[in-house]
Amino acid sequence: MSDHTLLFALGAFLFSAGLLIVLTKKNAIMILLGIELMLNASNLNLILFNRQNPTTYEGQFFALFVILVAVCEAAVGIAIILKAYHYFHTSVPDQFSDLKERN
Amino acid sequence: MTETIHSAASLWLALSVLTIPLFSALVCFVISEKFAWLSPMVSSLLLFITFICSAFLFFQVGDSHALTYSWPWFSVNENIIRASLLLDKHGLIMVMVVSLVSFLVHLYSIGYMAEDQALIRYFGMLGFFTFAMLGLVMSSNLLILFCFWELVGFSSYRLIGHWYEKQEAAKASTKAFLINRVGDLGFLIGLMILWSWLGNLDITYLNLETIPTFWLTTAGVCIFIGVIGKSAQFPLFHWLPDAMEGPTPVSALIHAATMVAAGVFLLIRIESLFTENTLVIISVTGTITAITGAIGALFQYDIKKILAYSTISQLGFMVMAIGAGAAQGGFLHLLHHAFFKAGLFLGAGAIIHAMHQAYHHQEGNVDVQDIRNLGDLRKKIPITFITFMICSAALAGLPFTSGFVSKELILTQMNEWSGNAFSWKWLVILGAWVVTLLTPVYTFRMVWFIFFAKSKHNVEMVEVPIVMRLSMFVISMSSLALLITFKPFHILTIINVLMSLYPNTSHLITLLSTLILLIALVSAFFMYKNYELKDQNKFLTPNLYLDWLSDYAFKLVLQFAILVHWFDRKVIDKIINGLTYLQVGIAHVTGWSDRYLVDGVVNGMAYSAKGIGSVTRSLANGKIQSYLLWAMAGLLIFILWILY
Amino acid sequence: MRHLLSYLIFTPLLAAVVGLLIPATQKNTFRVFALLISIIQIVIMVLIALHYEHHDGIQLSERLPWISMDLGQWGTMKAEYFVALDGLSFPMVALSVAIISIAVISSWTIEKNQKGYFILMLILNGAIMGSFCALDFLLFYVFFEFLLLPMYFLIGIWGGPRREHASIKFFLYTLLGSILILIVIIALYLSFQDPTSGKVLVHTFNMLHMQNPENIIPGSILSIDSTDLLGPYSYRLWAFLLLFIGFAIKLPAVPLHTWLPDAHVEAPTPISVILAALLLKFGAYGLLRFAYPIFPDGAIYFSWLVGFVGVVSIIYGALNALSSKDLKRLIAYSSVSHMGFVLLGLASITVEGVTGAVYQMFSHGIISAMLFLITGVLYDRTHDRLIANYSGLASKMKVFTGFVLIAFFASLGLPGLAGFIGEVMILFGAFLSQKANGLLPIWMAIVATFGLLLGAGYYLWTIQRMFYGPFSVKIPAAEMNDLNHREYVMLLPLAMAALFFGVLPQTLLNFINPFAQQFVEALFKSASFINP
Amino acid sequence: MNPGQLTLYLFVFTAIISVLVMIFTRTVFYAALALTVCLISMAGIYALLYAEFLAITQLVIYAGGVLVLILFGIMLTNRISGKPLITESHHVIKSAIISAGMFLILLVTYQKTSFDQSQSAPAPGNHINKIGIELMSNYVAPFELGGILLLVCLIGAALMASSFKKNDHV
Repeated sequence: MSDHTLLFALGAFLFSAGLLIVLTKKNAIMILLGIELMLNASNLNLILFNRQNPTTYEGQFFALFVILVAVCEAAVGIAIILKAYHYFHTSVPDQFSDLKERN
Repeated sequence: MTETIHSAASLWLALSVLTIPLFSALVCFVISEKFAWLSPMVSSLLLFITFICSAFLFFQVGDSHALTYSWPWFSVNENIIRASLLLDKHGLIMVMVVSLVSFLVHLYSIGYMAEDQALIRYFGMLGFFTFAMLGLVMSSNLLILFCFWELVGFSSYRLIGHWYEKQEAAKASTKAFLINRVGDLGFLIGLMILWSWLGNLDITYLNLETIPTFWLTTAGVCIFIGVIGKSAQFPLFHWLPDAMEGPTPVSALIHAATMVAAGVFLLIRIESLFTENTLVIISVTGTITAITGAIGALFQYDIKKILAYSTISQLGFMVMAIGAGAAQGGFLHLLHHAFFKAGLFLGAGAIIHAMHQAYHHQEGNVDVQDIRNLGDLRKKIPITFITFMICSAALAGLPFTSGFVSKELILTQMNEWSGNAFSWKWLVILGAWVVTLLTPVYTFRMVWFIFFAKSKHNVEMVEVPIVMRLSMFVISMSSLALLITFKPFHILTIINVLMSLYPNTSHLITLLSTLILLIALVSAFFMYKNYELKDQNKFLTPNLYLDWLSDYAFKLVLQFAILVHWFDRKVIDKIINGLTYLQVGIAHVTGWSDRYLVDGVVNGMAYSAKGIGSVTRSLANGKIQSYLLWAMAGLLIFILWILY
Repeated sequence: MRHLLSYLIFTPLLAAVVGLLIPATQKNTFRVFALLISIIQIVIMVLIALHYEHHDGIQLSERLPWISMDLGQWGTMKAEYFVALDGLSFPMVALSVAIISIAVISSWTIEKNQKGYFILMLILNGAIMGSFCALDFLLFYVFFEFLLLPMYFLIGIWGGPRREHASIKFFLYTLLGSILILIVIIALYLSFQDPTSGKVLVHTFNMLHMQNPENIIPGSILSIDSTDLLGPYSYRLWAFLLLFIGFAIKLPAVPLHTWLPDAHVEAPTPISVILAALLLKFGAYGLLRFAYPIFPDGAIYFSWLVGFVGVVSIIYGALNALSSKDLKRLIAYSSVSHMGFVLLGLASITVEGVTGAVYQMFSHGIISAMLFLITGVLYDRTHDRLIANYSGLASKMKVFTGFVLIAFFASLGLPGLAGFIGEVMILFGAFLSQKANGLLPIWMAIVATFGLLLGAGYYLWTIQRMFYGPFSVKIPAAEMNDLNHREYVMLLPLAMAALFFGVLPQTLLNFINPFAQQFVEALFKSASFINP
Repeated sequence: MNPGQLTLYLFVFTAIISVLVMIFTRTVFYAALALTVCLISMAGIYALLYAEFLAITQLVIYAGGVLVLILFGIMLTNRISGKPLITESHHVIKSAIISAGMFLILLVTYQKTSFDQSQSAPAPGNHINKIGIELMSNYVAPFELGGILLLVCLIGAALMASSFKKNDHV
């Protein structure tokens, strides 16, 4: 198994793990963490793809912008979670809608 | 020049014959409730005019060649369907019979229905029926004929259900229409075959050489299925006894004289269409019907039911005659039967009416149609008795009545048809003889128990109103062979034409049939002289089996329908919902991001919860992550599908 | 006079904008306003009828550039505002004008939020006219989607107790159909060019160009000589299938019909009327206008399937109607059955079948409108639609029973009423098909005739149960009065029309015949161009 | 096995372990810390793959900025109870199946894709330098757009998080 294959496998593993976290964890912050993990897995892939054509930096740039967007997403996500927490006194999204019914 | 005037005049006459009954129906429907009492008079008068017109038309056209008139009705694929009138000998005689019987029934109904609440509807539908029946008889395009064919069925449906508040009447009317519809489907399929091969449905222009024999036979059989339905042939006759729930004059007009005879008339009209094989089917069906009907009539107790079975038997006899090459005899019998059977029904109606009047003041509920409750009426209502006797004699085929003449003719022609060598045809002939034997027996039984046997109930009775007596008288007179066969009246065209239908009958057959008649009457006399009528023997009612069969079929269809409905609600709906599930899932993913990112939590929650509604909540239990889960599952499947 | 069609389409849309300006407190103004617009439309329709000539081409056409976008190396995208009438759309537009007027009269009793209701009705009105007139596929699609939205709200807000369920279901189903159609529209867009544009590649949505297979761009996804297969079929056949499924949902054909009974049962009466009389026609209209002419090869290849779906719909719908306990559901299923006839006639691709299909679309519009108005009359009195709760209505409501008889018998195909002509021609066409072009087997026509028998069965049984027998209504405090004047005014014109088009079919066939002949001829011509 | 490879394996191992911790821990705080570890080891992997600029960005922005932000978030949502924030799991089995399916699909796809292995050795040199030039020339438009996006996010997040008092109607 070459290093490349190993790293691809790592990317796949990270992505699946992120997906698992997003799907299973009830807390919104955990979901956010899972999303970050998935984004990172894709970054790893992008960099690996870039190695196929090392004279340009397309993959790296792509990864860079992914990081950029991820940062924005994290910031806004946390803001929303805080807001929601303030409103519902919980950070578990399933309970948001349940509370809504009562209003 | 004279020819043109001649045909123009007959065109106008034909059109007025056709439209006056329709006009009568319109008048009845338009007239206000306040003047409802006018409608019987007006429509009877209009029908009388119709009869006069048809008589004029008959004399105008007379024995000359057939006239046709046509107008384009609609066109499709460059084939024009033409609404066309065909005025030929058979048709014109039929027109006369229909308008005469219809007029007499109208007249009779003035008395019979005097106390009815829905006179307008009754006379309106009678007028409409007459229009449809005349249209059926005169039209020469099979599609138009089919239209009128269905329309007479419709008016029959309405008239059977005239007293729709009685459940039996309501059921009987539905049954009659549905069973007729079964036959009509056959007719329609026959028309489809003809259309696909010929592109034309006009009887006078059918070019039968272009159509293969197989399809011609199939088309003939299919159209004959229509006749089976309408003319109450085996196995679709069980609607007719039930149809007796309608008012008696209606039974006389529709279910004895005209509508049920329309099938027989159609067979004569499209005789050229029938191949050898079709004729076999026709004659065998006719024989079975004739015998079954006669047996059925032997064991009934309701006057109208006896007459209904007798009608079935007689119609079967005619159909058998046509199938067995005795088309002329069949047609003649059709005409005679129209009169004597209508006369019998009117007589039965008069008995019922008179009994009703008599029991009106008495306690208790007696079924006045049951022959066990009748008896000894000959002195109480003598005029009814006489007319009823004449018509019964014609039905039984006594000499010097019209029934005798046509029966002889049929038997003679069938004898020629069967040939000398033994074949299946002999069975048909045997059937014909059995029917000629059975008919006098059940006729005698009916007459005996109504007019001669000892009555259980002793009531004062009065003769029915004059209008009823008048129409009964006229109609029974026309059943006397003297009027038809009396030579001195030869000068009249009508007799000329009718005479042309009578070829010489064989003396041997006349002798034989008279002998059989005598045997039948004598044996019936001794059989019924001291006979006590007991409870009805249900097993000898052919209706029972067919009713059972058709009820069973209906229940089967209904159960199947319920099953299908269940399937529809539980399976198809669910599957289709499942198919849209993916769509819903995707919608929820967007809804999820919508809730989190776009709308903001506070306002977004309220909106999307409202918008998505209760159903979707139950569909996907409200958990965002489960939507996501299913969406991912869908995505995985999609990827797998795309990749491999 | 040249812009009659535009007047017809945009009068109600403009009126909707004007209606927004009227304050919502002016309650009864809106219905008078909507009725006024309908009357104006009737006048325009009469003018159109006077200008219409009976031939097989399009007429009263208006063409304006709408979208024209230069996409560089991908050519130019061009969509037009192209409206016109031909023998297919004329009857449909006339029917729409009449039915919408009657629906407005039927809406007279609406109390809840009149402003919203009538403005949505006006939008619906304009969108229906637009989609029947449009000859540009994109324009049709836009109008058609535009039409679903007011429908969704009209069911969802003014409907019965389970209205949300019904409206969501309606919307999702028809949306699914629309997506399938949209996919094909994109593929068509990529594959057709405007022949008038010379050397420049101009992608077009124009129906007249799309009907001609010579305008297919060689090598494109739907090109004739493409041998690419996706699964068992080529892309062209798939495109036809997608269109067929998309329009079959709207038709609706079994097994994609389940939205219809729910939507009908919950919708208010006027909306049921529009839904049954007009919206269902878009399924058949779409097949006749788009699917068949653009993909004649698919039409011929899948004719067996289309015919089979038609026959199954006929029998299946009728059986479901037979076992329905709810009157409105019964009528909804009978619509499935009757639209199955349209499908069968279409599948036969004979002149008889196509003529019959168009005629059936028209007559079903009249008859189903009448049937739903009839259930509305009962529902107004008792708020109950269960058949078992009524008995002997004939003795209390005489005039009403008369109309019921006309509607029921017209629907079960009694000659002399409008339903008969269409069904008979469809059956003739379906039967003829095997001999004429070998597409449909004979048994289909024969099985379809049983639909007529079942139709008679469920209608007569309903009459027997509801109208015959001794009078009793199992709903307390229900006054069973006979028709009032408003109901009379709604039902009478429809009954007259049912009678008129049953007795004098040629008045309508003058429009349909040239279309049907040209349709079948052109279809086989371009089919032979595609598969020489 | 040269030292470079050994380091790589070490980073990979750390990443996997930390992700497993993320999956199995119930405390959100630990999960966040594990993610930090994971991201740092990823940064190491980036560096070994000759993407030094990205590695640094990863360290600074992710491990530094984002994780701190998230930790703040955890603490803020936790301030009332004071107990550690515990998260529950649901749909475990279904999700595990789907994730495993995704993993397998990705693996199989990699396996089937033929990568060109010949050019995998990049030219030595100052990559950061070149990236800077590229960023200011070819990629300037996305770069600027990214800046605007960040600004918008910053303002939006600040607004959203700071308006507690005004909307306080619970």
